[in-house]
Amino acid sequence: MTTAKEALRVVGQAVIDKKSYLTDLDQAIGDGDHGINMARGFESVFKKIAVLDDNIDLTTLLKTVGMGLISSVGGAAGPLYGTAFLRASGVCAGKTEIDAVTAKAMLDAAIKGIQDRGKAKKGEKTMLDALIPASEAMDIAIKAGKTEVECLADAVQAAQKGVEYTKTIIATKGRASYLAERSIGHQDPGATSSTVMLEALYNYLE
Amino acid sequence: MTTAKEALRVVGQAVIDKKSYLTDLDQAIGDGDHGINMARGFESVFKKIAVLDDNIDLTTLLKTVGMGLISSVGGAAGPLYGTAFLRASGVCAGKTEIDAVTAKAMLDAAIKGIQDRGKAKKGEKTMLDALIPASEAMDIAIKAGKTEVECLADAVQAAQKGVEYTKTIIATKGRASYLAERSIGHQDPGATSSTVMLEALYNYLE
Amino acid sequence: MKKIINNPDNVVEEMLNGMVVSQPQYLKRLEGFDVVVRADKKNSKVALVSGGGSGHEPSHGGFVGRGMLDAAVAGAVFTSPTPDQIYEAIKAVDTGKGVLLIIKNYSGDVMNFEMAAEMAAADGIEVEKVITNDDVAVENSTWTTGRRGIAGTVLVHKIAGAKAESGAALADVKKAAEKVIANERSMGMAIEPCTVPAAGKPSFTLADNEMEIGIGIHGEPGTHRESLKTADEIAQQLVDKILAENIYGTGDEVAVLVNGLGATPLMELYIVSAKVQAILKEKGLKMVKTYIGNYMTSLEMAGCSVTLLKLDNELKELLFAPADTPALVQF
Amino acid sequence: MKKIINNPDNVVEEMLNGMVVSQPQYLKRLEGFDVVVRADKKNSKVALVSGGGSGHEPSHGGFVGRGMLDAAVAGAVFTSPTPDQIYEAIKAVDTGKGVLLIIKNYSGDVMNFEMAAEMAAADGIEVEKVITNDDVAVENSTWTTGRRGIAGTVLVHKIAGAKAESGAALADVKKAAEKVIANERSMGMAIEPCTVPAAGKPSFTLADNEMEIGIGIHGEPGTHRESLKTADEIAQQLVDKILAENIYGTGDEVAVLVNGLGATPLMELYIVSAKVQAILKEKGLKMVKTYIGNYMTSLEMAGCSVTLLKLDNELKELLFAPADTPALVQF
Ligand SMILES: Nc1ncnc2c1ncn2[C@@H]1O[C@H](COP(=O)(O)OP(=O)(O)O)[C@@H](O)[C@H]1O
Ligand SMILES: Nc1ncnc2c1ncn2[C@@H]1O[C@H](COP(=O)(O)OP(=O)(O)O)[C@@H](O)[C@H]1O
Ligand SMILES: [Mg+2]
Ligand SMILES: [Mg+2]
Ligand SMILES: [Mg+2]
Ligand SMILES: [Mg+2]
Repeated sequence: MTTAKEALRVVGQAVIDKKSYLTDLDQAIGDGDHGINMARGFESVFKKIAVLDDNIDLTTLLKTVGMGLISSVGGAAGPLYGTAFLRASGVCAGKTEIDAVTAKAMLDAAIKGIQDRGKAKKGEKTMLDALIPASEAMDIAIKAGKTEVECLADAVQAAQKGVEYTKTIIATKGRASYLAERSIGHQDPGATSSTVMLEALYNYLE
Repeated sequence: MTTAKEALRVVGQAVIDKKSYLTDLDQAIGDGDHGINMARGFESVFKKIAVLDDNIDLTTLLKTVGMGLISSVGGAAGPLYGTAFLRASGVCAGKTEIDAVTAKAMLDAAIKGIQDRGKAKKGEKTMLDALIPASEAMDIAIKAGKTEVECLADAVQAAQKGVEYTKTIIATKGRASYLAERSIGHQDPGATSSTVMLEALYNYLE
Repeated sequence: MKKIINNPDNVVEEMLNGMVVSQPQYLKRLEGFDVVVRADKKNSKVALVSGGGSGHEPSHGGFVGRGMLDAAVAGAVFTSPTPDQIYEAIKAVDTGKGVLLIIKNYSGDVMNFEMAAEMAAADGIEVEKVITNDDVAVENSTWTTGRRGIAGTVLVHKIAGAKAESGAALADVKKAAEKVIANERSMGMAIEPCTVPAAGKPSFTLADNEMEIGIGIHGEPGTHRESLKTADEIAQQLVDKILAENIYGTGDEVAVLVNGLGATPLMELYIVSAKVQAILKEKGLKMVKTYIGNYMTSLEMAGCSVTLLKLDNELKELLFAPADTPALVQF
Repeated sequence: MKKIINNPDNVVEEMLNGMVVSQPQYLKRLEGFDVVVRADKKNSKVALVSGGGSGHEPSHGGFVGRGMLDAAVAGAVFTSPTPDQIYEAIKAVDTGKGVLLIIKNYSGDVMNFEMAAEMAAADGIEVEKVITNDDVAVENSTWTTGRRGIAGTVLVHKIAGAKAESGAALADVKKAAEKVIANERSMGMAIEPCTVPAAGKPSFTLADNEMEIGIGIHGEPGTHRESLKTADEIAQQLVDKILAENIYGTGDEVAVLVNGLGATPLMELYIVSAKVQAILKEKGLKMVKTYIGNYMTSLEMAGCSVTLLKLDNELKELLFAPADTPALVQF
């Protein structure tokens, strides 16, 4: 049986496992701390959720994750991912089952949260370039009547394509924007960590 | 025909030519500036003697060299060599020909000057370990009735042996003394520069 | 990675501890937080809070003291501190006269400080913020995040600090800070990278004959790479870029900050400064005050930045006002 | 060799120029000499002259100013200045009350300063000298040159400077300086060497996991090489060697100087200082003042030294007296 807590653990662990990979990506076009920041964040989150009931509801869990990330990650990713989890938590309040439509609504709330904080849009070489395509793909999949897991699979694929796309564009938000043309050819660390999380969730649920 | 000025030029040039060699020796057991210091000194001396008459007397010449070295070399070598040349200058005052006995008296005055300033004796891994054996060898050569150039040849040989000897002993004067046992195996830069000067003088006169 | 540390994951904690136990006359730790505050008794005035990632020492903790900051918040190395930490700093130093946040312009710093400001505002604390963006290496366009805040931030600490110490109201302290920001520009370069302790390897590599121009203060690469030039050429290049902003003109009085990035000997900074002064003099500027040394560093990066600040009478008086902090004392 | 310079042979000249054009409120150049003197009007007091090879910046020019030195003489990099330069400095600052020379214990420095003292004495100037020898890395035996003078020299500048400023006679200023020398000890280490500009290559090489213990300030190798330890172990090792001198006991008031050798970030110095303070506290010493930063450097060497000075009431009062110099301001 899958629990929200277990799913979160798998997602967090995937990010922690990619710590040096994400850091290397950030060294190329940022300040080389994205993996370190995210790993510190999820380790802190793991401590916070350890005291929660194993069958804790998703809303409480995501709120704990959001608050935990905000108070431990720092940098740009902390407020952005923290806000994303908090907003997603709001959407699933009261629900016991998460269907594809709810899942997409949660993702969209997360994206909205990231945009409220970070003022970025698609094509600026940020995590949004993974998340927005993921949401769009889910939308199409839902309309095509796919199962939840199939929808998620499509979202993951779109996010992965989004990461590839970030290699081709100039960053205009975040630290990488200081590099202008020099940022081309490098994939965005935040888009990558977003995709790592989606992939982990998919692998867990599938 | 040899002139004092020309001889001095040859001696100084020999030191300048060994600039990096002497600096390397000083890097091993000192602060890596002996060649730089001595080269700067002789370059400054060259400028000072350029304005002197080509047939300037040895006393005036050596005094100029001594003053020149004192005001341009700095470090330990500046006051020591400077004093040495000044003292040697005192000995040859009024002489037009320098025989072996006078030459040795000049060398001894130089040694005495170095000891007055630096308070070192033989066996402390300094320039004295080249100069004192050179003087001793000259003494024997003079007593054996050798020619001036032969006397100088013996002095050079003794100085060279002295340099080899410095490799075997611990420094107890100068910067190399801070290294204690670690100074063993390395030859003394000052003993080496003294020997370079004697060799150059011999090669010129021979 | 070669560093004199104990554990890459503890450097900030141990550094903050070292700061307060070494200089208790200046600093104390906000128990349980990565925040240092002034050791002396709070007096009723506008409070100044700054901070950012660690690794820029003496910024910002070194500028906490009379005439400058009231609190500095230390994030992980090169990582903006989190809102809860900043929020605690704000609460600790507010005396009811309000708090000014001095933030360097990075997405992360701006977002975290803004979240903290929202939290403090919810408590009824009057909070204002200024965002420093002196780095002309980065083009300021509506498309981008805008220019970065680098060494010029210290001059904002100095001048806003003096204004606050004079008893001015929050709005006026903010105005003075904004005037500094409007009138200062910086440009930096590096000849050696630095290594984030937790990352364990240099942030970039440079060949023996290369330098990075337009470098930031987080080990990130600069705007471009060139073959290593002489100190004079480097000074010229940095100053030219600053003067191209067209805010400094003949007869202007300016303050100059020749800032070392961490591993550059003072000897080299003096050599750069000699040329900077010569260029500015030639240009007809009057240098009324020059700071030279490590003010805003990037761990052990070797390199320097030059900052120019145009002064009017108010700024000049505030710049020359007394300060007593671990890293800047003036009287 | 990677440096921000113009020409290895001109670094001293250009640095001195940079110093005086950048900080004219503090320093002026003795025209034609490698000497900086106080920019303010001479007042009638005992004058202090120090100096040595260049490459130790801010030592010594950075400590020329009110409450510290009156003149600093700059030799070539790591090479004692020549007597004629020192002689000019002495003449320039003497006001008839006599001049104290503060010399670091190196054969070259001692000989050159002594020759200058003889020249000045011949002019009828009253000249005294003290020789600093705080480095416990080097054994002090009758066979050797004796201990070296390193970072502790700055504390002699500070305290003798305050004594001179108080109007004390030459003999008393000298006595205060000698009291500092008798009561201070230092010990240093390095993790990276430095490169003398004119030599063009590092003074020694260290593997990635090696450090030199008992390092001097001229790029010379230390007393021995070890594998790199943690900051705590390094601090312990340096302090142990100092405490082994048996001049510091429970209840003693001490000043601490945690000195960077040039390329070591302040972050690391704070981490070292945290441990130094802990050890000394444990030992029952009272740290009344700690200086942390680059005071006596060795170009871009990475490393640090720790200095301990035992204070009596006189020394304490003089240590806390005001100073206003480019590199040390206190009030
Ligand atoms: N304004 C923004 N909107 C959305 N994402 C952003 C924004 N700024 C930065 N990011 C994301 O944050 C990532 C960097 O995170 P991180 O390295 O942890 O923070 P920092 O840049 O402060 O060091 C980038 O790769 C990018 O995806
Ligand atoms: N007290 C002394 N007496 C004689 N020679 C000395 C003394 N001290 C140093 N020397 C000589 O000086 C040399 C070093 O000269 P140099 O490197 O120019 O000066 P410094 O040691 O000040 O850098 C040593 O190799 C040694 O031969
Ligand atoms: Mg980053
Ligand atoms: Mg030497
Ligand atoms: Mg960061
Ligand atoms: Mg030397």
